[in-house]
Amino acid sequence: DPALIYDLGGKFDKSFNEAAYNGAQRWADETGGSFKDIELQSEAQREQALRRFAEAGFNPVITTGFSMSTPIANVAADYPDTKFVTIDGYVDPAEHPNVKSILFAEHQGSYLVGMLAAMASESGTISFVGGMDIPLIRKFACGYAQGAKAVNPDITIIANMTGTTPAAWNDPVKGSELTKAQISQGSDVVFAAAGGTGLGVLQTAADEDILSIGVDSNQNYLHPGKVLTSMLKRVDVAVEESMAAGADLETGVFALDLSGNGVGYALDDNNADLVSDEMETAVEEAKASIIAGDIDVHDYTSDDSCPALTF
Amino acid sequence: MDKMPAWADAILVPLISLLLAAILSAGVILAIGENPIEAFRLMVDGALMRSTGWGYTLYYATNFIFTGLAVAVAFHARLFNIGGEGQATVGGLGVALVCLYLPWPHWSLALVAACIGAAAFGALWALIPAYLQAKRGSHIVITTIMFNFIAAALLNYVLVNLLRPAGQMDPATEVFPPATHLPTFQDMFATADNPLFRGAPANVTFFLALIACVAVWVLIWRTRLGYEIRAQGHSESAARYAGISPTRIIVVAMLISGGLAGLMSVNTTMGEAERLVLNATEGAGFIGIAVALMGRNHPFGVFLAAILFGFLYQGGAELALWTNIPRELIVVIQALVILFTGALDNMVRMPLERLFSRRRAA
Amino acid sequence: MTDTAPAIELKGISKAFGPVQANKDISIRVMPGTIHGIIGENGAGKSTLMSILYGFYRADAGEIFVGGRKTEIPDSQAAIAAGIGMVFQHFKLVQNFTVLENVILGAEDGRLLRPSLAKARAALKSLAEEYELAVDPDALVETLSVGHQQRVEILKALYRQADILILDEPTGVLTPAEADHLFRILDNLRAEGKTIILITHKLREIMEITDTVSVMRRGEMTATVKTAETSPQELAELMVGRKVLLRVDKAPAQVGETLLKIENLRHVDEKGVERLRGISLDLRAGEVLGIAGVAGNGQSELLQVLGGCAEAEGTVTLRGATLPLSGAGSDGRARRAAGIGHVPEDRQHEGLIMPCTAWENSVFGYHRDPAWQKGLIMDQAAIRADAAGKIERFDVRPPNPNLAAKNFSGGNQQKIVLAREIERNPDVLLIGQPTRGVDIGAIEFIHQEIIRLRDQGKAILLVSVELDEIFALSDRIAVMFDGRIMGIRDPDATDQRELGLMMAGITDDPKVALAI
Amino acid sequence: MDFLTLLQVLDSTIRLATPLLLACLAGLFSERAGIFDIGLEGKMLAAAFFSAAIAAVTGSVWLGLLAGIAASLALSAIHGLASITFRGNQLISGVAINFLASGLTVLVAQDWFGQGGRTPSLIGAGRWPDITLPFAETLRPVPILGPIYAELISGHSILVYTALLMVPVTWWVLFRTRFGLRLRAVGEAPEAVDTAGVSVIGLRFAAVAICGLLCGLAGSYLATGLQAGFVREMTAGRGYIALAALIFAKWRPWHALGACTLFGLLQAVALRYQNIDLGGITIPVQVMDALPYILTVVILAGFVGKAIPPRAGGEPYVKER
Ligand SMILES: Nc1ncnc2c1ncn2[C@@H]1O[C@H](COP(=O)(O)OP(=O)(O)OP(=O)(O)O)[C@@H](O)[C@H]1O
Ligand SMILES: Nc1ncnc2c1ncn2[C@@H]1O[C@H](COP(=O)(O)OP(=O)(O)OP(=O)(O)O)[C@@H](O)[C@H]1O
Ligand SMILES: [Mg+2]
Ligand SMILES: [Mg+2]
Repeated sequence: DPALIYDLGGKFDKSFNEAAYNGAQRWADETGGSFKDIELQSEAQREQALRRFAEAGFNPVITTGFSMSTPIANVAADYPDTKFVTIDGYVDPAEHPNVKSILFAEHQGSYLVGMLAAMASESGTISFVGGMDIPLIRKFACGYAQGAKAVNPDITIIANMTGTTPAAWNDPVKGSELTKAQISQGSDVVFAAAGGTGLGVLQTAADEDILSIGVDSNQNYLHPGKVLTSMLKRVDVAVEESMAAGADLETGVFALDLSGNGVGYALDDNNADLVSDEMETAVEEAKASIIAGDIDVHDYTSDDSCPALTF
Repeated sequence: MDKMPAWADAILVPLISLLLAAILSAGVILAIGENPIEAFRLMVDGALMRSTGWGYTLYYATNFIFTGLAVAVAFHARLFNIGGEGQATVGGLGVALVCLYLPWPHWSLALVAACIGAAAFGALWALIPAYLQAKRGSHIVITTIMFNFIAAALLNYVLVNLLRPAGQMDPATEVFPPATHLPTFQDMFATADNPLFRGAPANVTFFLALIACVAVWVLIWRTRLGYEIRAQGHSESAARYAGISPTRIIVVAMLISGGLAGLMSVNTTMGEAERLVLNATEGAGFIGIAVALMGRNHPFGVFLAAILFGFLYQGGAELALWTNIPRELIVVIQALVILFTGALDNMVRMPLERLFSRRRAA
Repeated sequence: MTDTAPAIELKGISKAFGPVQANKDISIRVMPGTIHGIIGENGAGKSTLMSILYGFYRADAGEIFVGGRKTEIPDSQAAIAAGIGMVFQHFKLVQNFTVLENVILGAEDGRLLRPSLAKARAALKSLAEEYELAVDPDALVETLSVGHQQRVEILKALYRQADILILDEPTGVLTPAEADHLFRILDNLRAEGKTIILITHKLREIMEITDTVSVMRRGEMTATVKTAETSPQELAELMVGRKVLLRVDKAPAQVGETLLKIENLRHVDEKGVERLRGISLDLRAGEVLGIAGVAGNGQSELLQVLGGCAEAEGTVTLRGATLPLSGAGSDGRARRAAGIGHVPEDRQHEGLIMPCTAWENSVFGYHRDPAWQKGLIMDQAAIRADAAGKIERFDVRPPNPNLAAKNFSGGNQQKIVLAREIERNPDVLLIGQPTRGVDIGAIEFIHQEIIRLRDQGKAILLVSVELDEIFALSDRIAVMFDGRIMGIRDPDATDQRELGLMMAGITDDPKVALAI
Repeated sequence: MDFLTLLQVLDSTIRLATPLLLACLAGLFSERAGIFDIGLEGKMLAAAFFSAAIAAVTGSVWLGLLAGIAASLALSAIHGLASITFRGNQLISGVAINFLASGLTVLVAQDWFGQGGRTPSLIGAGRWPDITLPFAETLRPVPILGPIYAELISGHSILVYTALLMVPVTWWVLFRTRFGLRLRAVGEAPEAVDTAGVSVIGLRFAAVAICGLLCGLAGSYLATGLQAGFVREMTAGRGYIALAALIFAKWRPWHALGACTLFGLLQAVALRYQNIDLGGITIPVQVMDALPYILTVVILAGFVGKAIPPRAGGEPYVKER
C-alpha cells in the first residue's frame, strides 16, 4: 500500500495538504485500494515517519512540503526497495535513485491569476497576502505581479506577508486586517497564498465586497460570486498518479507546469459570472504562449529576485 | 515535623496524580470513539518497547532536560524565565555559525565549540531581559515573552536573507559538514547483528544533558554561587544583608539559564537536523516550564519529568502513525499531566496526609 | 461569687497543626468587665487559642460559650456577630488602603461604598473623641506608624461594636508613651463594661492592668490566678517551669579606645525621605551603646547603613580607617571583612533564609570565607561541624542542624543568628531588637551573651524599642528622634520619663532643640 | 500619512485592541483578587472555538456567545479549583489550561466537523453584525469629525462597544462598590479579608468567574466578530500580549485601555507598513513584524519602571502552615 505524509500545516488545510488528501482519496475510491496517512507534529518526526512506513512495507511513501526533501535524502539509501515521493521538494536523483521529486511551476499559475486580477480590477490596484515570508511564497507573489503587469503596466501591486513564524499560516485575523489595509489602499482584488490565514483574507474580501483569489485547491466555492478564481496546484493529481503507479513509480525530478496542467486557474459555476469571455481568452492565449516558451515567467527561486515586484 | 513520609510525597503523590491524568485521558480517547487501552498499548510499544522508540523518547527528553534546567535555575533566583524558546532559537544560530564557518577535524572538537556557541548565544539572548529586570525593574516575564517573538523574527531574517543557500526553498542553512555530525545512539550501540536505535535521533547530546543535570545540582546545592542564588531567590532583603548583589545574581542566573536553554539547540540542530531549520525548538521552551515545575526545580525531578514528556511525545507520534487519533490528543494528555501533577497535586496530597496522620495517630 | 455568666468560657479546646499540638484540652473563663491577661513562652499556644476564639482557626475539639450561651464559631463572621473583636499580633490590615477603607472592609452598609464610607467617617470621629483614638481616616495604612496601625485595628473592632476585645501582644511594637496611652484606652473600655483579653510577654504590664491572669505552657493552661494575689517572680516560674533572673547581672564597663566613629551620617530612602539627618556617634571598645527611640525614627536605617545594607553620605571610620558608604566596598560583605558583625532587626527577612537548613544559615554572610571552601564547592562537612558546635554552645533547640530555619521557634531562630555573629568574634557588633517576640527564658540567655561579649572588650551598638532592655544592657544611651540624636545619657543618671520625653522629640538641650 | 489612512489605521487599531482589552480586563479582575492567570490565552481559544461551533450549528451568534462563555467559565473553574481550593501553583495551572484548550479545541473540532480542527465558515446570523451608529451617514460629510464618527466610531460589532464600556464599568465596580473593595483587599491581604469575616475563597472564585466571562467575550469576538469561524491556535499569542498590557497598565482599568490601544496601534501599524524604505535602506519585514514586541520592551524599560503587582498575587491563601 502507499503511504502519505502531510506537512506540518495538517491534512485539512483547505488547500495544499488537503489537495494531497483528495488525490489519495480519489485513488482509493477508484481502485478500492487503501493508504496510510499521518500528520506530522514535529521536525524530528519527519525521518521517523519515513522510516516507520518504509519498515512497515508501505510503498511508495509520498510526502508533501519542501521540508521533507532533506529527511528523505537522509533515509532513502537505507530503504533502497522503497520509492519515496517529495512534492515541492528536490532530492538529487543521481544520489538517490529511489526518490521522485515533484515540483510545480507556481509562478506560471500565479501569472495567469495575476492577469485575471488585473483585468477584473477597476481601481488599478491589486494585492497579495502571503503566509510566512519564505521564497516559495515570494515565487507566487512574483508570478502574480508579472502577470498583472503584463495586462496593465501601470497597475499597483501591494504585497504583504503575514509573518515570519509558522504561526503565519494560521492567523486569519491578521490576514483579515492585512486585507482591510490593502482595501483601504485601493486594492479591489486580493490573492491569498497563506494557508489557513487565507481563509480570513477570502472572508474579509467577501465581506468588504471585493474579489479574492484562492490558492492550491479550488476555493471558489468558499464564497460563491466573490472569489474571482483559484490558483490551482494539482497536488491531487500528483498524489493520485503516484499512488496509481505504486511500486513501479518512475523516479527522478518532474516539474509540473502549465503544459501538463500541473498548475492552472479554476473556472466553475461559482465564478462563471466573474470571468468574462474576453478575460478567459486572454488568459488562455497567455497560457499557450507560456507553454510555447514565448512568455518567460520569472521564477523567484531561480535567483532570489523579482523584476516585477519589490518585497 | 512533616505530615507524611518523604517517600510518599516524592513518589506516591506524583504516581496517583499521573494515574488520574491517565484516567481522564482515557475518557477523552473514549469520547472521540477510540479504544484507550489499545492507544496506551501503542504508545508504550512505540516509545518504550523498541530501542528506536527509546531513541526518540530520549531525544525529546534531552531537549526537555535542557529547557527544564534553564527554567529551574532561574526559578531558584525567583526569576520566571519564559524565554527558553527564544534563547534556544538563538542558541541554534550559535551552533550553525560554529558548524558552518569553522573547519573541524573531529566531531568532539566541534561539539565543544558548538556547545560554547549555543550557550553563549542563548545567554546573550537572556542577558537583555536580565539586565532590564535588574536595572530597570522591567518584568522579566513580559520581556522574555517578547524576546521569544523577536528571536523568531531574527532567525527568520537570518535564514531567509543570509544563511539560506541560493536557490534552496527551505528557509534553512545547508547541511553541516560531515565532520560535525554527532554520533547517534545507533553509531554508538548498534552492532552488525543487532541494529539498535536504528534511525533514531538520540545522540551524544543526551549524555551532555545528564552532565548538565549533575552540574546544575552541584551549582545550586554545592557552590557559593548556588548558595547566593538560593538566598536571593528566597529573600532579597536577606541577600542584601549578606552583601550579595541582587543585580549580579539576576544577571548571572539568567545567563546560566539562557545558556542552558541555548544548549538544547545542540541536540536539535547539530544532533538531529544537522542544519539549522526555522522552527527547531518546537515549543520545547514552553514544555521546559512544565518540566521544571513538575520536577520541583530539582535536576533529578527535571530529568524524570523530561523522560515522561519525551515518552508522551514519542508515544503520541506512534499513536498518530497507526491510528486516526489526531495529534492534538497528545497535547491534551500533556495538559492533563501538567494539571494533575503540577497544579492539582494537593488534591491528591491532602487526603493522603490525612490518611498518614490517622495511621500514625493509631 | 456572683451569678453573672462569664463573658467567655472555653471548655476543652484542643488544636494540632500537623504533629505540633498547639493547644491541649484548654479551659478558661473570663468575666465581663475585666481585663484578663494571658502569658506564656513563645509557642505556648496563646495566639492559637485566641485565633480559635475569633474563628480564624477551627478547634479540633472543645466548646465555646459567649455570655453563657454555647456558640459555634466556624469563621470570623460568627465571632464578629458574637461581639468579639481581635487585634492580631501581626496586623491584618490592607497596607495600600486608607484607614477608612480598612475599617469598613467586611462591615459595609449596602453594595455601594460611598454611604458606607460616610457613615464610617462619622463613627470614627466619635470613637476618636470617646477613646482618644485619633487617626487620619484618609491616610494610607502603609504610611502610618505601627502605633497608629494598631489604633486602626482597635477602631476596626470597636466599629463592629465588639464587647469582647482580644489583643495579642499589643505593646511589643509600642513606645512606653504609646503603651501608656493604650492602657488608658483599655481602662476606659473596661469602665464601659467591655471585656478584654490581653496577651503579653511583659510581666510589668500584667501586674499593672489585668484583673486575672492565665499562664500557658507547651499548649496547656497551667494556672489562672488573680493578679492581686501573685507576683512577677511567681508568674515567671509558672511560665518557664524554673527560676529565672529578671534582671541582668553585669559589672561596670571597662571602656577602651574609640573603635567606630560616625560623623554627620545622612541617608535618604527609596521614597526620597531623609531618614538619617546627620548622625554623629562614637562607639568605644568594651561598652554597650544603646539606641532608644520610637520605631521609625531612623534606628533601623542606622543599623542598615552601618551593616552595609544601605548607602549613605558622611564619614564612618573603624579604628581610623574610613569605610566606604556607597558604591564598591560598601556592602555587607565588606563590613564583615572589616570586623563588623550585624544581628539584624528582622531575623526572618534579613538574618535567615527560612527554607534553608540551620547549618546553611550558620555561615550566611560569611559563606565566601576561604575556610568554608573546598576548591570550587563549599565544604559542607566543615560547615556542618562548625554549626553543630554553635548549636550546642547556644543551646539551640532542637539541636538539629539539618532542620530548616523556619521550623525553629522565634527564640531559637534568634539564637542561630546570634551564634553566627557572636562566634565570629567581631570587633564591633550591631544588634537590632535582639529579643523582639522572644520569651523570658531566651531573653535571659541572649542578654548574658551580649554582656559577655562586652566584657571581652568588643564594642556593641544596641538598637531596641524596649526601654527596659536598653536600661538593662546599656552603658550609655543615645536617643534618636526623626533621624537625629536627641542626646546621650548615662543610664544611672536618667529615668524612663526623661528618655520618653526625648523619644517624643522634647528636649531641654537648646542646641538640639534648634536643629529640629 | 493622510487623514483617511490615519483613520483606517485607527479603525484597525480598535478591532485589534478589542480582544486584547477584554482579555486584559479579565486578567485584571483575576489578578486584582490575587490569582495570577497566564491561562487567558487558553480561555480565549476555548471560547473562540465553542462560540464558533455553536454559532455554526445553531446559526445564532448569541447562542454561540453563551457557549463560548460557558467553555471559558469551565476552564476558569479548573483554574479556581487548582489555585484556590487546592492551593496549587497558579502558573502551572495556567500553562496546563493553555495546553488543554489548544489540544481540546482541535480535537473536538475534528470530531464534530471533520475539517481539520476548523469550524465551518459562519454566515448570516452566525456572526456579529457591524452596528451603524445613528446619523453615521448623515454626519459623514462634516469635515474631520464626520469621517471620524462614521468610519472610526461607528461600524463595529456590539462586542467592541461592550469592551469599551467594560472599562468604566470595571473601574466603577473596583473602586465604587463593596464587592470591588473586598476584591482588591483579597488580592492585597487575604488575611485581612478573612479576619473581617468575608470569605476569601468566595471572593476569589467570583473574580476568576468574571475573568472567565470576559475571556469568553474576547474569544467570541475573535471567532464570530473579527472572523467567520474558528481555526486552530487562532488566538496567536493575544493572551500573552494582554498579560503584558496588564502589567504595563499596572493593574488599572483606564491604563489597561491605554495599553491595549497602544498594542493594537503597534500591530495595526506593523500590518500596514511592511518593508519601509528609508532613503535607500529598506527595513526588512521581520523588523516590522517584531516591532510591537521590541517597542513593548523599550516602553517597559524606558517609561514604565517597576510595576508592583497585587501583594498577595500568585500565592495561595494558607492559614495553617
Ligand atoms: N511551623 C512549624 N512547622 C514545623 N515545626 C514547627 C513549626 N513551628 C514550630 N515547630 C517546631 O515546634 C517546636 C516548638 O515550637 P515553639 O514555638 O513552641 O518553641 P519553643 O519551645 O517555645 O521555643 P522558644 O521559646 O525559643 O520560642 C519547635 O522547636 C519547632 O521545631
Ligand atoms: N498556622 C500554623 N501552622 C502550623 N503551626 C503553627 C501555626 N501557628 C502556630 N503554629 C505552631 O503552634 C504552636 C503554638 O503557636 P502560637 O502562635 O499559638 O504560640 P504563641 O504562644 O502565640 O507564641 P508567641 O509568644 O511566639 O506568639 C507553635 O509551635 C507554632 O509553631
Ligand atoms: Mg514561637
Ligand atoms: Mg503569639
